[in-house]
Amino acid sequence: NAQGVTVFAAASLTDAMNDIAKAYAARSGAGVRTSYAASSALARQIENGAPADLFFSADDEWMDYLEKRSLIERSTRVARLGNRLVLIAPAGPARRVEIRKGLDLAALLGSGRLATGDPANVPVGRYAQQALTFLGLWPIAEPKLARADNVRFALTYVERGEAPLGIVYSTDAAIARGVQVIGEFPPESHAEISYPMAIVAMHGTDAVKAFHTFLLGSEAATVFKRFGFSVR
Amino acid sequence: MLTEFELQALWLSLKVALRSVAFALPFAVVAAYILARKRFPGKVLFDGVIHLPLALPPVLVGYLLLLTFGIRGPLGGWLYDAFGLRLAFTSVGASIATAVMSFPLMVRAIRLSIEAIDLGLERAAATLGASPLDRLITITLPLMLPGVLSGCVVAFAASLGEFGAVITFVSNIPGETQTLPLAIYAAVQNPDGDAAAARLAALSLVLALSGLIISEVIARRARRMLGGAADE
Amino acid sequence: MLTEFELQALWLSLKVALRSVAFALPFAVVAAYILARKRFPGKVLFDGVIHLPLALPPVLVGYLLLLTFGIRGPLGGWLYDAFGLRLAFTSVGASIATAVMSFPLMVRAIRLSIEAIDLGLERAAATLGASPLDRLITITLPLMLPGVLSGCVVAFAASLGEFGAVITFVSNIPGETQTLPLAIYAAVQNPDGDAAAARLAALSLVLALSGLIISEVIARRARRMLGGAADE
Amino acid sequence: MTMIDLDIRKRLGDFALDVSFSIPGHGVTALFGRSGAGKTSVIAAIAGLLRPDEGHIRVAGRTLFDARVGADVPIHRRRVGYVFQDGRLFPHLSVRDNLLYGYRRSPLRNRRITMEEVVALLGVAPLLERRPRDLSGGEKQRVAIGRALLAQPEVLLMDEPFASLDAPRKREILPYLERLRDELRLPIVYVSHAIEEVVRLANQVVVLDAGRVAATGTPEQLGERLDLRPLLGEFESGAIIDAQVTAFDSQFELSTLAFEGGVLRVPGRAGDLGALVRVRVRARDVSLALEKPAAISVQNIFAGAVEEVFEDSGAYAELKLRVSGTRFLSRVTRESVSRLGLVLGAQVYLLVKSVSLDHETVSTVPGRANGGLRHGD
Amino acid sequence: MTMIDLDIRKRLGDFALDVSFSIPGHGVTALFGRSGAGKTSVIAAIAGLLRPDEGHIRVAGRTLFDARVGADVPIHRRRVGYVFQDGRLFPHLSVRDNLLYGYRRSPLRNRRITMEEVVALLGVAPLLERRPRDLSGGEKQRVAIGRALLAQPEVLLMDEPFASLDAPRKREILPYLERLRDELRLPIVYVSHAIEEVVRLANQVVVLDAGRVAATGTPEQLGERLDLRPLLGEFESGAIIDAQVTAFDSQFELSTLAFEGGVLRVPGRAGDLGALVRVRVRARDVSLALEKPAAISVQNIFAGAVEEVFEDSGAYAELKLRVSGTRFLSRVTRESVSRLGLVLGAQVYLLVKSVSLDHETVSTVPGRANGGLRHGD
Ligand SMILES: Nc1ncnc2c1ncn2[C@@H]1O[C@H](COP(=O)(O)OP(=O)(O)OP(=O)(O)O)[C@@H](O)[C@H]1O
Ligand SMILES: Nc1ncnc2c1ncn2[C@@H]1O[C@H](COP(=O)(O)OP(=O)(O)OP(=O)(O)O)[C@@H](O)[C@H]1O
Ligand SMILES: [Mg+2]
Ligand SMILES: [Mg+2]
Repeated sequence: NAQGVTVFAAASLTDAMNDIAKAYAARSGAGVRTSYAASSALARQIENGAPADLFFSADDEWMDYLEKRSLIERSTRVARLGNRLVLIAPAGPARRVEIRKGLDLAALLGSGRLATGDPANVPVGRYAQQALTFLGLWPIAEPKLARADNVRFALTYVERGEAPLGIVYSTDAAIARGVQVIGEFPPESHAEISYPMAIVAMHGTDAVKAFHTFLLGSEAATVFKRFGFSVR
Repeated sequence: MLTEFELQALWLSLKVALRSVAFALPFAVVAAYILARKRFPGKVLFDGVIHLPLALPPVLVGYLLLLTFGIRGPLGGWLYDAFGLRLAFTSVGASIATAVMSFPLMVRAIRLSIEAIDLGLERAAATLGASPLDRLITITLPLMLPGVLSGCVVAFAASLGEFGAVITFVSNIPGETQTLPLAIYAAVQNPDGDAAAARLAALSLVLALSGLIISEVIARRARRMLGGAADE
Repeated sequence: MLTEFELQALWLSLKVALRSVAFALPFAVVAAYILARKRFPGKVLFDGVIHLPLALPPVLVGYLLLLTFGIRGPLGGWLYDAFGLRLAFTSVGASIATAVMSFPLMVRAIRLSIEAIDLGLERAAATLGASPLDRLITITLPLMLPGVLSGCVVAFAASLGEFGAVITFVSNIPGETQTLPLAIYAAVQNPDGDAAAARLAALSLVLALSGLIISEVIARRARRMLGGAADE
Repeated sequence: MTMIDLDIRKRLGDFALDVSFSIPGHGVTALFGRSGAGKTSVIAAIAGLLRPDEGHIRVAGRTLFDARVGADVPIHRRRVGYVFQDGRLFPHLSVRDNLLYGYRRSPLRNRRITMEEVVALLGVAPLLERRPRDLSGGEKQRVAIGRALLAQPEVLLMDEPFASLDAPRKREILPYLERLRDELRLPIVYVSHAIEEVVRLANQVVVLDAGRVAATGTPEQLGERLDLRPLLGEFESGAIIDAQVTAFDSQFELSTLAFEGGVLRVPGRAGDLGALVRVRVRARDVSLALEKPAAISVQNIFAGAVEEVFEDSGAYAELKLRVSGTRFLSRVTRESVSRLGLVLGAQVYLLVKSVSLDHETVSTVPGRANGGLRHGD
Repeated sequence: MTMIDLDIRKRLGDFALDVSFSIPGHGVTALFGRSGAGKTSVIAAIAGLLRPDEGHIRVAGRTLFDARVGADVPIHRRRVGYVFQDGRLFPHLSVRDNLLYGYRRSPLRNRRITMEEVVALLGVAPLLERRPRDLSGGEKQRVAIGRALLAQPEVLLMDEPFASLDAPRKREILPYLERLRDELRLPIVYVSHAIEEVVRLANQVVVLDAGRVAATGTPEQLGERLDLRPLLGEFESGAIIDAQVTAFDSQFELSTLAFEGGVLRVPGRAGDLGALVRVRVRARDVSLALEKPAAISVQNIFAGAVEEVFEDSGAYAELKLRVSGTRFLSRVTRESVSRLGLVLGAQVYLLVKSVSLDHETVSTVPGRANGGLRHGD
C-alpha cells in the first residue's frame, strides 16, 4: 500500500473518519486505511513500530506521550477538533437543570449512579472529573460514578435506565436515542476538550501530507461538524 | 506491601471469581450431562448457545447482559420487581458476567469427562438397583470429578482475567466491580501506569497460580480416589 | 446479502481462527502431554505460565505481545532482522494473539483426555515392541482425539471472539486485522451501529456454529472409531 | 411354575440373535455354547441391558419385557444380580462399598444374604478397604460375585463367574450357590465353559449356537446327544443317578448310597444319613466285563444289560446299560465292543471305580424341595 | 541353558512379592497358585511392567533386569508376547490392526508366525474388520492371544489366556502352543487354574503362595506332593510316560505306543509312526487287580509291583507301581488297599482304560529336540 495512508484514530472518531476517508478516496483516488481503537492502544502501537502514518487522538495526553518520545512530526500536531461536555438523562419529558456550583447532584442521582467514562483512562471521564471538581460536586459524585470503558457504554447505562444521569460528549448525546441532554457544562469548568492529530515520525511522505492537509480543509470540517464536533 | 487499592481489587477478584464458579457449576453440570448423553433435535443449537459467549466479543456479551439483566431488561426487570435485586454495577453482576463468559469452558471440560466414563459402570449400578438419579449421584458424578475440577479451574482462571464483559455490564467501580483486570486495564491506559499494571498483573498471577495449585492437589487426591492411573 | 465489509471481516475471522488453532495445536499437545504424564519440579509453575493468558486481561496480554513481538521487541526484532517477518499489525499476528489467548483452553481439554487414557493400553503396546514415540503416535494420540477435538473447537470459538489481545497487538486494520469482534467494536462506537453490530454478531455466531457442527460430526465419527460408547 | 420364559430376537451388526426357551421349575440354567454364540447377549437381555427388537422375557412369573404390549421393566427394578464377564467394579469405591452397593439399595425384607457370609465365602476380608485397581484378577472376580449376591437378587445372572478362580475357591463357592438355589429357591442363569461346573450346578442346559438355541435339556439328556459334541466339546456324557445315603464307613471314609438297582460306595461323607444325593457317573469311568472280576480295586460292580450302542466315528463307542431300574452310560473303544461282542441285550458287568465318584460328581439334589427322588433317565 | 532365572522382590501395598526360581531347558513354565498369590505380578515383572525393588530377571540368556548393575531393558525391547489377564485390546483399531500391531513392529527375519495361521487357528476371520467393542468376551480373548503371538515374541507370557474359551477352541489352540514350544523352541510362561491345561503343556510348574514360591518341579513331581493339595486343589496326580508310536489300527482308530515295559493302546492317531509322544496316565484311571481279568473292555493291562503306598487322610490311597522300567501311579480307596493287601512289593495287574487316554493326555513330547526319551519319574 505504497500510495495509501494509514490513519490510527480514536474509536470515537470512527464514523466521521470513515466518511472523510470515503470522500478523500473519491477525490484523490488514494486509499485511506484506518484503525480505530482506544487512543492509549494506538499510541503504544505507534511506539512499537505500527505502520501508522497519522495519529488522531481523543486527548492530548497520549499525543504528548508520543511527542515526548519524538515519535510524531512535532510540526504537524494540530488540535483539530473540540467537543463539549453535557449532562444527560434517560429520554422522557424534557427537562433542564442548570449546571453550576451548588447543584444538588445528590438529589438528582438519588440512589442511582452517574455514568461516565473512567476518569482513570477515558478522556470523557477525565474531563467530567475536572468539571465536577470545579463545580465542587466531585466528593458527591465520586462514590457514585459508574465508570464505563467507553463513552458508548456510559450512554447505554443512561439509555437503559441503569443510571439516572450521565456525562458524555455532546457529539455522542446528539446521535443517541433514548437519552436527553439536560444540561451543558460550562467550558471553563474543564480543560479544553481537544482531539489532536499529527503525522507519525518518518512518515511524512507526500501522500500523508496530502491527507493531513485534507483533514484540515473545509470538506473534512463539514463532516466533523455533521457529527457534532466543533472544528478549530 | 500491597496498597489498599490493590488489596481491594485482589479480594474483589477472588470473590467474584469464586462466586462465578459456584454460580455456573450446577448449570454447567446439567448442560454437560445433556450434551454428553442425550440426543434430541436442536442439540447443536443448544451447544451453540452455550458456546455463544466464547465466540462473541466479550464487550458484546456484556452489552447483551446489560440488555437482558438491566433494570429495563426482561430478566433484570423481573428480578428487580420480584426481589429488589439489581445486578448492574454490583459485584454479583460481575460474577454473573464472568460466569457467563466462562460457562462454555466449564461445560466443555465436564462434558469431556462424562464422555470418558464407561457406560458399563452405570449399567452395572442399574442392575444393582440404582435408579437413574441414584446412578447419576453415586457413579456418574464422582467419575466426572476430574472434568468438574478441570472445568472449575479453567473457569476460575478465566473469571480472574475477564475484562470486556465485566466492564461493560457492571462498569468499573472500585471496591464494587473493579476486579484486577479492570484495575490493570486502567493502569495500562495511563502513560505512566506500567509499573502499577505490572504489580497488579503479578497479583493476578499469584491468585491464578494458587487456584491451580489447590486444584492440582485436589485432582491428585481425586485420581487416587477414583482408582485411576498411578505408577503400576 | 452481506456487504463487502462484512464478508471481509468474516473471511478474515475464519482465517485468523483456523490458523490460530493450527498454530497452537502442536504446542498444546506437547504441553498437555507433559502436564498429564510427567512429574518434575516446577510443574505447577509451568501450568501457571500456560494459564497466564487466561488469568490476565486480554488487553494486557496484547500489550505484552506487542512488547515482545513488536518490531522493537526482542523476539519481533529478531524475526524481522532474520526473516523479514513482521507479526504486529498483520493477520498472522492476529492469529498469534488468538492462539496465545486460547492456548490454555486447548491444553486443558487435551490434558483431560490424556488423563482418561488407560495406561494399560500403552503398556500393552510396549510389550508388542512399540517404542515410546511409536506408542505416542499410534496409541496415545488417537485415543486423545476427543480432547484434541474439543480443544480445537473451544479454541476456534474463543479465537472468533477474541478482542482485547488482538486489537492491542495488531490494531484494528480492515482487511488485515479487523476480525469480526473488532468490526463489531467499530460498529458499536456509534449508537446507530447496533443493527450493523447485530449483523456482525450473527455472522460470528454462524461461524462458531458451523465449527461446532463440524466438530460434532467428527467427534461422533471419532467416538465410533475409538470404539467408545454407543447404545448397547 | 415356569422359571424362565424367553423368546427374543435382536440384530447386532451381522449377528442375529433369535433365542427362545422356557425353563420349568426353579434351579440353575446353564447357557452353554461356543465363543460368540450369544450367551452374554441373552443374559444382557434378561438384565435389561440389551433391548430385544421383539419378543418377551418372563422370569419367575414376572414379565420383564414384552415388545407386543410395550412392557420393559427398567434395569434397576428387575432385581437381577449380574456378575459381568468383564467385572465392572466401581473404581471410585472401596471393595467394601462395591460389595454393599446393591445391598444398600435392596429392600430390608429381602436381605437374606449377609455381608459377613459373603465376605467369608469369598475370602475378601483383607481387601475390604482397597480400591479395585489394587486387586488381582481373581480378587476382582470374587468381589464382583459378592456384589451381585449382596444385591439380594430375585434372579442371579452369572457370566463366567469363575473363569479366573482357583480350584479350591471354586470348591467353596459352588456349594454356596447350590444352597442359594435350594434354600432361597433363587433362579440362577449361568454361563460357563467348564463342563464340570455346569453339570454339577445346572438343572437345565440351553445350548446356543450362532445366536440360536441348538438344544435344551438336563445335563444328562444333553450328555447323551452325540450330535452336540462339536458344540459342547468335552461335555462328558454320563448318567445321573439319584440316591440316598444309607451308611457311612468311618474307618475307610466311604459312604454307601442306595439307588434303584444297587448300592454305590463313594469316598467321603456324601451327606447325612438319609440325605438324597445325586451322583454323576461319567461314561468313561464305567468299564465293562463279561465275567465278574475278582480281587480288583474297583468297588462298584453291577450286572446289567446293553440297551443301546452308539458307535462314534472315532475310536469310541458309547453304550446305554440298564441296571435294574437305573440307566448307566459307558464309553469304551469300538475295538472292545467288537472284541467283547457287546450287542443289544448282552449281559455285562459294569465296573465303576469309587475314586471317580468324588465331590465333583456327588452333590445334593437340585430341586430337592421339589420333592422326591428323580430317576436318571 | 537356563530358560528363566528370576529372583525378585517387590512391595505392593501390604503385599510382598519375593519370588525366586530358575527353570532349566526350554519349554513351558506354568505359574500356579491361588488368586492373589502373585502370578500376574511375576509375569508383569518379566514383561517390564512391574519394576522389582531388587533382584534380577534373565530369560533365555538375556538379562532383562538386574537391580545391582542397574540393568532394565525397556519394555518394547524385551520382545515378550504378553496375553493380559484383562485383554487390553486397542479400542481404536480394528481386529486386524490389533492383530498386526506387534507383527508390523517385529524384525522381518523373526517373522515365523503368520497372520493366516493365527487367523485360522483362532477362528477370527469373520471379525477382522470389527472393533473390539463389538466382540464377545471369548472373541476378545482370542484376538489378544493372536496379537501376542504375531509379535513374534522371544518369550510368551500368558495370563489365563483360555479363561473364557470354549473347550473345542482350546483343543485347537493347545496343540498349536505345543508346536511353538517345540518347533520354535519358544519359552512360554503360563498362568492357568485349569490343571488339565497346565499338566498337558507345562514342563515345569512354579507354585506360588502369598508372594513366595511354595514349590517348583515337573507336573508329575508336584502331582505327587500331597502337601500341596490345599494350594493346587484338584491337581490330579498321574504318571508321565514317554513312548513311541509304533502302529495305527485304522479300523478301530487306535494307536499303539511302545514304552519301556509294554505297549499302550490309545484312541485316535497319536502321531506319525515313529513319533515320540508323552502320555499322562492319571492315577485315578489306573485300577488294580490281583488276577488278570478276562473279557473286559479295559485294553491296557500290565503286570507290575507296588513300590510305595501313600495313605491319604481321606478315603484315598495312592500307590506307586513299577512296570519294568516305567513307574505308574494309581489312586484307589484305602478300603481296596486293605481288601487286596496292597503292600510294598505286592504283585498286581494295572488296568488302564484306553478311553481315559484321549487327546488331553497324549501329546507330543515337550523338549523333544532336547534329545531322547525321558522316563516318567
Ligand atoms: N497396589 C497394591 N496394593 C496392595 N496390594 C496389591 C497392589 N497390587 C497388587 N496387590 C496384591 O498383590 C497380590 C498379587 O497380585 P497378582 O495380581 O500378582 O495376583 P495373581 O496371582 O495374578 O492373582 P489372580 O489369580 O487373582 O489374578 C494380590 O493379593 C493383590 O491384592
Ligand atoms: N455391535 C455388534 N456388531 C456386530 N456383532 C456383534 C455386536 N455385538 C455383538 N456382536 C456379536 O454377537 C455375537 C454374540 O456375542 P455374545 O457376547 O453374546 O457372545 P457370547 O456367547 O457371550 O461369547 P463369549 O463366550 O465369547 O463371551 C458375537 O459373535 C459378537 O461378535
Ligand atoms: Mg460372553
Ligand atoms: Mg492375575
